[in-house]
Amino acid sequence: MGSMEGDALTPARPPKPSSFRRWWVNLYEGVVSTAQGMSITLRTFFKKPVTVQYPEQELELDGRYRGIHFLEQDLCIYCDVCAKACPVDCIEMDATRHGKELEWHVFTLDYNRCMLCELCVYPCPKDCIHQGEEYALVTENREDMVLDLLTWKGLTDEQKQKIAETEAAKAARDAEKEKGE
Amino acid sequence: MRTGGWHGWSQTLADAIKLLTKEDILPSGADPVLFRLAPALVMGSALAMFAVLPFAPGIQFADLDLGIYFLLAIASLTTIGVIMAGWGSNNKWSLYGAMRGAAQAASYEIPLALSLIPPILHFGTFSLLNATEQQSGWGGMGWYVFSDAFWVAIPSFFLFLTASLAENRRAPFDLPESESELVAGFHTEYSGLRFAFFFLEEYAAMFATSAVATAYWLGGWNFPGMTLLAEGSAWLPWLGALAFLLKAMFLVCVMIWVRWTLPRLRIDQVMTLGWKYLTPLALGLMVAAAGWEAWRAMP
Amino acid sequence: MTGEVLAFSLFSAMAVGGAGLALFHRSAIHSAFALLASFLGVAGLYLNLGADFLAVTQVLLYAGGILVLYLFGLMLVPPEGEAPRPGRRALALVLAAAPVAIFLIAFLARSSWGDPSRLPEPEGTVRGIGLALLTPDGWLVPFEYASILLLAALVGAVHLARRSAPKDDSP
Amino acid sequence: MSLVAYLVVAALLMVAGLAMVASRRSLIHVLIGLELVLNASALNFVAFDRYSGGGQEGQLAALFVIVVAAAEAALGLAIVLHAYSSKGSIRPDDFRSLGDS
Repeated sequence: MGSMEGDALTPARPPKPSSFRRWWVNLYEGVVSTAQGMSITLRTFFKKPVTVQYPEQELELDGRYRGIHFLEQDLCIYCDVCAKACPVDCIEMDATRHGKELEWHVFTLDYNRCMLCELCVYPCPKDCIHQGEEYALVTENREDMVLDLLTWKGLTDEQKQKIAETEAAKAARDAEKEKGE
Repeated sequence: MRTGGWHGWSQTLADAIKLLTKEDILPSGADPVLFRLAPALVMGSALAMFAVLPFAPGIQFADLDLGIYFLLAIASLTTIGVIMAGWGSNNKWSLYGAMRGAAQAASYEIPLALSLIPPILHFGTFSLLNATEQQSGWGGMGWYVFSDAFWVAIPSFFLFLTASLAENRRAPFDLPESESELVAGFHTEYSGLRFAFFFLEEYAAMFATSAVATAYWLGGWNFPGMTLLAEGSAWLPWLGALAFLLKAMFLVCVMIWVRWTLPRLRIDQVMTLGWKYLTPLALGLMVAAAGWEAWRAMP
Repeated sequence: MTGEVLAFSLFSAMAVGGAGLALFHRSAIHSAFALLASFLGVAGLYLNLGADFLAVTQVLLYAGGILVLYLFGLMLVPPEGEAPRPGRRALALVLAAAPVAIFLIAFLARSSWGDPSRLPEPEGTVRGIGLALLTPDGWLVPFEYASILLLAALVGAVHLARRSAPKDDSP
Repeated sequence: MSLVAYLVVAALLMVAGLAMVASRRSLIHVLIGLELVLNASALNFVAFDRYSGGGQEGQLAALFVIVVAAAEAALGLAIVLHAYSSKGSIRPDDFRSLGDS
């Protein structure tokens, strides 16, 4: 069964034996290779199965798994480098700058298109976008495949306070300038 | 029932219930008569094979004079069922599968029947019951493979197993339903219970051919230690049936084991193997067996 | 109504009905499948006549071999072309078949073949047929002739099939 | 059952086969019709064998009829396929000349 006449997969043996001898050689090789294969399967049959009952058990992932992204939003500077690096153009972001503080509106990743290539992760100057170990992305419609990576939207109280402080400082500076004039 | 209980025992049950309750689809382009008739023909002929199997002393539906000959004839009817299914589905993949099935079954029926000739010559009977009874010697170990003709018996046994794999459309000869090329071959269009019939037929035919191999080569219900039982013991039918089923199921397992191991052959390889290798081998074995039996019968 | 009569009616209905269906059905494949019923019916009639070996041979060779061959042939060639005209078929029936049928049935009705008062009990025929085929004072010579005929047919069929494959102009 | 009943069945089979040979428009069906005719004759042999009491000569003859039918099927189909590849048709009407054309 293993190697047969005219089999493209088996390389031609250099000294071509007569066809009658080849018949016996083929027969012998077929029987022997089948027996070898069967013995391998038999040995595997008595080994512990390597299958994992997935929903109940899960595989241990090594640290480099490229799963669903997560964003460290407080580090992000809205530089758009990740979106530009993305070959399938699946990252969309929008924010308003208030001085140094950012008012986040949108940071979505479209997993209909994303191929989990990690090209968005490398160029990030702040090292704030990562791929995690979550991989089960099961939804019933396509809209749910567009994931929002933001942990908060708009401005936090802290940011508002900082903005207020910078504005107050700015106002104070302006006032001093006016005084100086 | 997702993981099917202890070692998945209830998976088969769940599958059966699933197939029973699934929608029965008749494709709009299909031929209604042939499409409906094919599973019945296939299943009916697979079940008719069981009529002549000798399970244990006194447990056999019919002991025909023609036992194995009848079984071969009935087995060849499944080929017609396969062609009927392939044509009736009105689907090109089904038709390809059916054509392959027909070519393959017609080719392998010859080595299959020829490889049965050594045991038939040895026991001098078509009857499976008679052949089994003749193997009861040596305390239940007088099987054909252990007889003085073992050097014919063992090759013909493997030949029979190989040819029956092809005859039952099992891997590595499952070209009629090779899913990577033909979706599911001749039963692509079938669903629900009609599909289940094709599925069951395959396993029923596997069991039937394994049972034939058991009865002719592996001593049927005879098992070592049988002579310790009293004559006419009530235990004998039960233990005999157990021995028969164990041997036959072992051969079924071997067929499944082959499926784990060998990749599917190409159709030209299947034909080459059948015509250029198995048929001459079977003919040679037939001549060897005839010579041996004639030598033995000489005064 | 005894079992024998019942079996006879069933099997002869299968045989004749299958043959009729094969004759009249417009689809080529359907008429080939109808032939399966006819062959199985004839096998049943053989059983009824106590010829068990012959019945199984009929199933094995006709249903499992010859019919598969014909189905294969039907799949390799195109269908019959235009649907056969009913008039043509009726004409053929009247001209070719009806006289034969009328003659045969009239002949049979007038025949003087009486039935024997007691039929021999049917018994297994394998042994008798085997001995008859393989003893020199039996049918050994015709048996060997039959094998030569089959071999010749096989060689001829292979030759024809081989020559048709590549277009080969050599004589 | 009487002998004549079997003979009538055989006669009907034969007539069906003959009509098929005469009326179908494909060579394969002509061959199938011939099979029916052969079947009918084999049935006759077996019926006469049974009702003439003893012996199996009729059954043996029927066996030879089956052998002939198998040879006919193999050879006939090869001829039909060959004819199809050379003429592109399997209608009996298209084969009118015996020459090479």
